[in-house]
Amino acid sequence: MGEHHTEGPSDVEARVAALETVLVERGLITTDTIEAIVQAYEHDIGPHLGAAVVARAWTDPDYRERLLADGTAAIAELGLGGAQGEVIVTKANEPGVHNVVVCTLCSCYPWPVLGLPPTWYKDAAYRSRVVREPRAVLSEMGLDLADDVEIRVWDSTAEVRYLILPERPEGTEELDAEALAALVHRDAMVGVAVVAAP
Amino acid sequence: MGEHHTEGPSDVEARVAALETVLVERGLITTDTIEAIVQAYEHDIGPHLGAAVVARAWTDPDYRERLLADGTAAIAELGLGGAQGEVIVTKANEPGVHNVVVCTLCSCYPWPVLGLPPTWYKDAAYRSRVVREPRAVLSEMGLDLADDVEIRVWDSTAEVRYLILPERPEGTEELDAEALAALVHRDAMVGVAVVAAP
Amino acid sequence: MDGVHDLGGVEGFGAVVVEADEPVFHHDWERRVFGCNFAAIPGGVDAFRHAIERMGARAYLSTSYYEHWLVAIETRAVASGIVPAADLEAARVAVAAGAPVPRRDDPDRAAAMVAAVQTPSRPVAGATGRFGIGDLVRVSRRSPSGHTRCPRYVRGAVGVVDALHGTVRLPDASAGGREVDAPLYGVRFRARDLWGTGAHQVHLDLWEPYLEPEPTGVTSMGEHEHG
Amino acid sequence: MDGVHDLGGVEGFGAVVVEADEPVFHHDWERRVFGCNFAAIPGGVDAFRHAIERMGARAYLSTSYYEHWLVAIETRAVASGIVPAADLEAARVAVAAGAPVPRRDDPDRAAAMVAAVQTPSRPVAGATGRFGIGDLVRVSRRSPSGHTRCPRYVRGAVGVVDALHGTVRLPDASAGGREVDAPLYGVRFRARDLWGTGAHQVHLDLWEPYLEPEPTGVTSMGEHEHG
Repeated sequence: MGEHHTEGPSDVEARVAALETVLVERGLITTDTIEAIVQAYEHDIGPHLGAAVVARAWTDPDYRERLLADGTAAIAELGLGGAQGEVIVTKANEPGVHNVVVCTLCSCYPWPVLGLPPTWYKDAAYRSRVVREPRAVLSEMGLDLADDVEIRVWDSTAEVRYLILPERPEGTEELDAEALAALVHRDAMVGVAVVAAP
Repeated sequence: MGEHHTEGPSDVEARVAALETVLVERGLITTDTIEAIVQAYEHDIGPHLGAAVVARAWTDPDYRERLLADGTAAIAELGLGGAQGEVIVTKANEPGVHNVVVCTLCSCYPWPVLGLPPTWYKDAAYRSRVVREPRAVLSEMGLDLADDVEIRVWDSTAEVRYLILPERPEGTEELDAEALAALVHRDAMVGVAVVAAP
Repeated sequence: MDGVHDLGGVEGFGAVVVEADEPVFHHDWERRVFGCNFAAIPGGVDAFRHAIERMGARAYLSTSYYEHWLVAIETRAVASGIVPAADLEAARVAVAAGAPVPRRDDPDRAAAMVAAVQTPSRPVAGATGRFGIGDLVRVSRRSPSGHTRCPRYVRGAVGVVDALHGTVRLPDASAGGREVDAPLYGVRFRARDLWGTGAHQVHLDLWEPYLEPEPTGVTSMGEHEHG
Repeated sequence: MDGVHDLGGVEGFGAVVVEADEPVFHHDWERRVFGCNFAAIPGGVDAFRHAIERMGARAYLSTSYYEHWLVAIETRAVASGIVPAADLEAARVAVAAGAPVPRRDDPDRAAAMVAAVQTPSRPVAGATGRFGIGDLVRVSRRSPSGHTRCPRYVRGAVGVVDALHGTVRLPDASAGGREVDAPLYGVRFRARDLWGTGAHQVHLDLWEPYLEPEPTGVTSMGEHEHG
């Protein structure tokens, strides 16, 4: 280490620009494809899509049943699916059972319903710890589970992606699916949080 | 990372000087103890001591037997032993069997007979690889073992320290113990080399 | 390979740090790397991951997620032969000296890609394999030096099959360009069978070649209560 | 703890780099750190090692051997209460501003220390434990968050006892200041029982609490040929 500078952003920026240059020059991608894809994942594909799935399941018992039996197909009913969500399995939280998702080997995440993962999901601390001491990790992240709640950790080691169906909070009987969806946030669908009543 | 400097030697030097200051001020150590200890390990305690043990074993079959039965006691016969060598076990290379020593968890090494370990012994590459692919590691380090040689790797996970007794090379029948000791080098007593004929 | 990317259960990474109101990307170069990954480069996701795994332990832990992606795309582009390493380096030198990145557009192609990534697939699950729901399995200790999706922390551990995912491309093979299919199972482990302690369960999806049948009954970890 | 210091079998660290004619120390500060470790600080070698293990994964892999020692000595000096952290920091600031390191000598004490480190000990091996030479043992999967000398790469693996080292202080306890003795065994493993492949043997010294009895006979890895 010593006085040697670590590789800084400017080096990385040059490498990225060089990569884009050679890929575009060879016709392997176009500039507007790069920009349209970024636009899609930055603005269109995000946790509001998963929230719509959850709200539908909360308000439609038949849909909930289909979602838990074949997540991919039930999610496709809403027109959702695609890259990094070729197979989606949904696991329901229920009284006494809490589910939480991780990818210890890289950062697999159900893009079509949650968008791109947050940094903490990709970092070593979460990936290393949640399979070993999920209760401590969840508590640090603000979710204190009762001692008698069984925690099930889903490590995404294959191309199956996991979506957690949170419990519907009390006092939301009067809300419609749209209002319910507004309550559902990313962390609850990864399983590091629950959905609070409004 | 980015533009941030990694901690350089000057920071480390200041921390070391501060540590020495507080330890000396409190009488927990004296300056001449630091210097005498460094002097001892830099000049007096080194692989020439282990070489004397090996040469004795090569020239005295009874000693060899005692060395392999109770290394600590046999080595103490030569006045050797002490810190990081409270228990020393000697393993003999022989036709068809080659032994090699590592410490995967830190860098345990038989100081009283070999002195302080070289950097490669302490580095991650050797520590990680030699328990998994010893033949490849030894080959990279210049020791190509025949396919039918059984390799035994000794991982120093407790306070037992391992000294390898190399095979006496051919053509050394006329040499006395002192001349033999001059042939024996550190790497052969760790097991990453053999002793060549003069 | 048993690299440092295989993080399950490794201690010493501190607290989980959550950034409030985190943006999707933090730097514009991250956007460009992300987009470049949709280029028509041979080699699938397994080759992508294996390229990252081979970065080297210290490099992996000292660089960010999208720097890993950059390495993966560079590695695949060069390894596949479609971009000579010298061309990439020449472009880097040119860019560093101020050369602009060329712009080429094709609106139909861009729209098609955006549609493709949002098109649900309906994979046909193939035949399943030798294990059924409720079967006990022991994860092989096999530790391949190539790509694998069998993490170290379950090696040698006993679990119970609780999902049949059909027959799926085996990453160990496809990372190297070979096409081998194998049954994929969901396997449930008790934390105490992994770490000796803990009341939780850990579920992994594991391919049949990672698994060995385990006789039902008493093991060294105590009687199985999986069923 | 299962930190990155537990390197056995981890891939991604490249080639073994050998420095020709390497000196014992590369920098004078390394000499001083080495010498300072002979100060009268409470806490033995296990506390020393555990302090290094708790450095943090990235710090461990990005700093040198004697920087690890520096951390260990600082940590033990502060944790034992004999050097307040504030005093250490004040000394660092003073030294960085040019303050000289004080010199105090005591030739008798120096000579005694040099003699002590070269005085052979004759440890009395205590009673041995439940296992005998030739017994099959399976390493526990227990993965303590504190200090341990049971590496990850043998957890859950089956080996054969081939040395009885008597009863020895258990590092898992002594790193935290507790004194617990336990039988220590030499245990031989076949490489293929660790990694699924390889013709070599790996020997470790393991304390009885790390081990469970394993019935002789056929296991999932095939028939044992250890005996």
